[in-house]
Amino acid sequence: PLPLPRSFLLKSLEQVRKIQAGNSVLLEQLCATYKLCHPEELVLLGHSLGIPQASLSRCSSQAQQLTKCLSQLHGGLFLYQGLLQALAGISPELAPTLDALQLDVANFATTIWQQMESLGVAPTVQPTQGAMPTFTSAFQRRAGGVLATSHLQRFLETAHCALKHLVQP
Amino acid sequence: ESCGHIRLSVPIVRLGDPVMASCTISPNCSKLDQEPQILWRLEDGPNQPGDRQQRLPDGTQESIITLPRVNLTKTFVFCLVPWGNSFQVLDQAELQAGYPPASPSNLSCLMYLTTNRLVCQWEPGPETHLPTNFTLKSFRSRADCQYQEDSILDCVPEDRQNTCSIARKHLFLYQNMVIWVQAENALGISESPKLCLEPMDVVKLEPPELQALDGSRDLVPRQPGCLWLSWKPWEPGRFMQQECELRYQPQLRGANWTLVSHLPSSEDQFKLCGLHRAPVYSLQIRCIRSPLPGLWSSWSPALQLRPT
Amino acid sequence: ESCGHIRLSVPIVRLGDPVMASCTISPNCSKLDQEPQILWRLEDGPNQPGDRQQRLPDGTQESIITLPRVNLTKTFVFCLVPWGNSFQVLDQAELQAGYPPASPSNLSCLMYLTTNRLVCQWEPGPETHLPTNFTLKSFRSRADCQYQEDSILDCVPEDRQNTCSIARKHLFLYQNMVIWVQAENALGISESPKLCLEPMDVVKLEPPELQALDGSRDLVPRQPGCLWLSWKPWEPGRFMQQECELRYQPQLRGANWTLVSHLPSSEDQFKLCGLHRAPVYSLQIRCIRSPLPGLWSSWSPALQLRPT
Repeated sequence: PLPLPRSFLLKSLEQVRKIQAGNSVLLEQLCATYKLCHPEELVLLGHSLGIPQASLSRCSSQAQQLTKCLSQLHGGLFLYQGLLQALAGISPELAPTLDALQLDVANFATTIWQQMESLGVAPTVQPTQGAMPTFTSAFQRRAGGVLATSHLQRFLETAHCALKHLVQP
Repeated sequence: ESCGHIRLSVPIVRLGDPVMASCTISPNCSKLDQEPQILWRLEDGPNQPGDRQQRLPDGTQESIITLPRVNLTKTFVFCLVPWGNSFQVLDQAELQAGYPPASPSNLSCLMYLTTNRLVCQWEPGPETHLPTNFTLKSFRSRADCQYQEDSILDCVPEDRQNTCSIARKHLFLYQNMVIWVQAENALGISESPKLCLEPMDVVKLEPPELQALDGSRDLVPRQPGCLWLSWKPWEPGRFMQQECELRYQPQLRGANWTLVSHLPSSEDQFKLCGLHRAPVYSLQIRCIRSPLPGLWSSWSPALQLRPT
Repeated sequence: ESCGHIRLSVPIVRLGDPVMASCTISPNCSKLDQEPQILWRLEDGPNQPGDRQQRLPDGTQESIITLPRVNLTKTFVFCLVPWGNSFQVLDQAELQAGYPPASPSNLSCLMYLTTNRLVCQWEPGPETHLPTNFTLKSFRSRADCQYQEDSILDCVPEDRQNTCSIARKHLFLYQNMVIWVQAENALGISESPKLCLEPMDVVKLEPPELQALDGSRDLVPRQPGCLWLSWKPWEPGRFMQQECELRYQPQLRGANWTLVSHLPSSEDQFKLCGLHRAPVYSLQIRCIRSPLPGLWSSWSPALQLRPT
């Protein structure tokens, strides 16, 4: 398989942990500030708002095709970066956490993209952001925030396993 | 299309007052079964049904609930429907409660000659639990504040400060102005009583510096039981004619102050006699703008002296 | 119409360099007699004639003076003419002198996880006596800083500070960047050597908090000459894989530190044995990002413990 440099894998693992830390702080703040503590109660709203979820099917350890896994990882990060941007203006208290998280996700997406470029497996054209959900009320933006961050948490757990697997095959 | 929508009879209510909320579910909310039971939740309390639920002519389901007494300053109100063996939140509204602002009180202002600013402070009154904006308002006036001339720029205090300072360029130092504080929040507006003042009449005057004349250099005749003093007015206030008073007291338990009034604001050689020789005396001076109206300065730091 | 006008060959000059000045008096300067003797004065020095004075074709009188060595950082140059039994100043020019900036040195940067800012500091070099602007410049780069990608916003330090901090939104934490300081004044520009760094490789890491395990709650077997410790990584840096080292020393004159290396960054129960029972021991811990590159944290505050 493709030779992934150890420093890339270690940096990626560190970035996953950094984003997970920021993400759980945001989840805690959404719960504490708005009493929105149960993402499972917002599934219906999520469908009507069209909150997307990113898949990492190609990164599960059995069927690991590295190039497709990297591409899915980048695509997912790129999606969540856009989603977190759409949540901007959620509230002044949460803005610092949200901004830092969005920058960390963007930086991690760049790390992956640059590695794909170094391996010569990066698509020639950078992906463009798809349509993002629009929020017509403060509640929808907060609920969207809870859903996006809980989806991102699951996405990161899968990514962490995949990268862990790559570091110690 | 969002399925549920909460409407509050009023988003901000007086603490203890009732409030009514309605949650409507549009008929074209595809994922729900036809007439779902609409439930309510306050903060992280239990899910409870509304007072009554009805089907509106257009097929909309509406549940109404009345909260008899709102006793939290901030309450999240959720509208939910059963969903499998759990619930789905359709909408959330934020109910705020507090009090209209009481009239701000004890408004007082001082003019600072060093910063050239008129600084006013006040007491905001009891906590309203709501975002309340305080504004120091003023206008220039003539003939002891009966008529309003041009108003002066509103002074908005820094965050949560109960003080505001008006810059020199907005002030007419020797003309009356009417000044008051306005407090406003979602439940009402209130005003402090109005002050009528001339900035130069409320100057924060600093006392002169009291100095002992050096008796040794026989500049001054040595007389038993006497002290020689000098003082000069505080530099920034020098242009103001002032009158001063001196107080002195032997450092003995239970001793009283003796007061010497109507002294000039500048004195090169002032003889104070009739003092007992033994004890050390504490002396202080303070001044007031005079004959024009003004405020007493604080007492100067005490000078400790032993009479000759 | 202004009678006299001074021109300097250069308004800002290197200390010790010469400068030439000319003062011209226009013919239609009515109040003066025809060919007045033009005089010069530096600061509050004597009035002195120029090196030479001549009448230009258009009737203008011009006096030229050369100052061989400017040795004041600021010199006022006056052009005067005799006037009755005194003199009249016709024009004044300000001559500044100093040095071009030396290259700023000792540039170093630290990434602060709490404020999410990259803070750099440098030494400005000797005093230039002239207004000198320092700017922290940087651009993103790949493959150990060989190529320049998009440049990052210039960071302009607060007044006269030799430090500047770049906000998180301008940083790519896991990508190389080239960073240097530029100094500029009227006499020249200079640059510090360039640094090539990745912000996350220069994180200012704080040490863990070292705690003694409470031996009494027989949570840990009591063994003579042993100590039980626990530590947790500094919260903001928890996501970084770290390696730590512990040092301990009996509080005896001349005692040396003993070092225990390659410890994990989190430890619930760490047994340290082989200690003498009598004295109190000082223990400290520090960590470094590992295996990825990083900087050692400072040593934690010392823990004083007496072995069981």
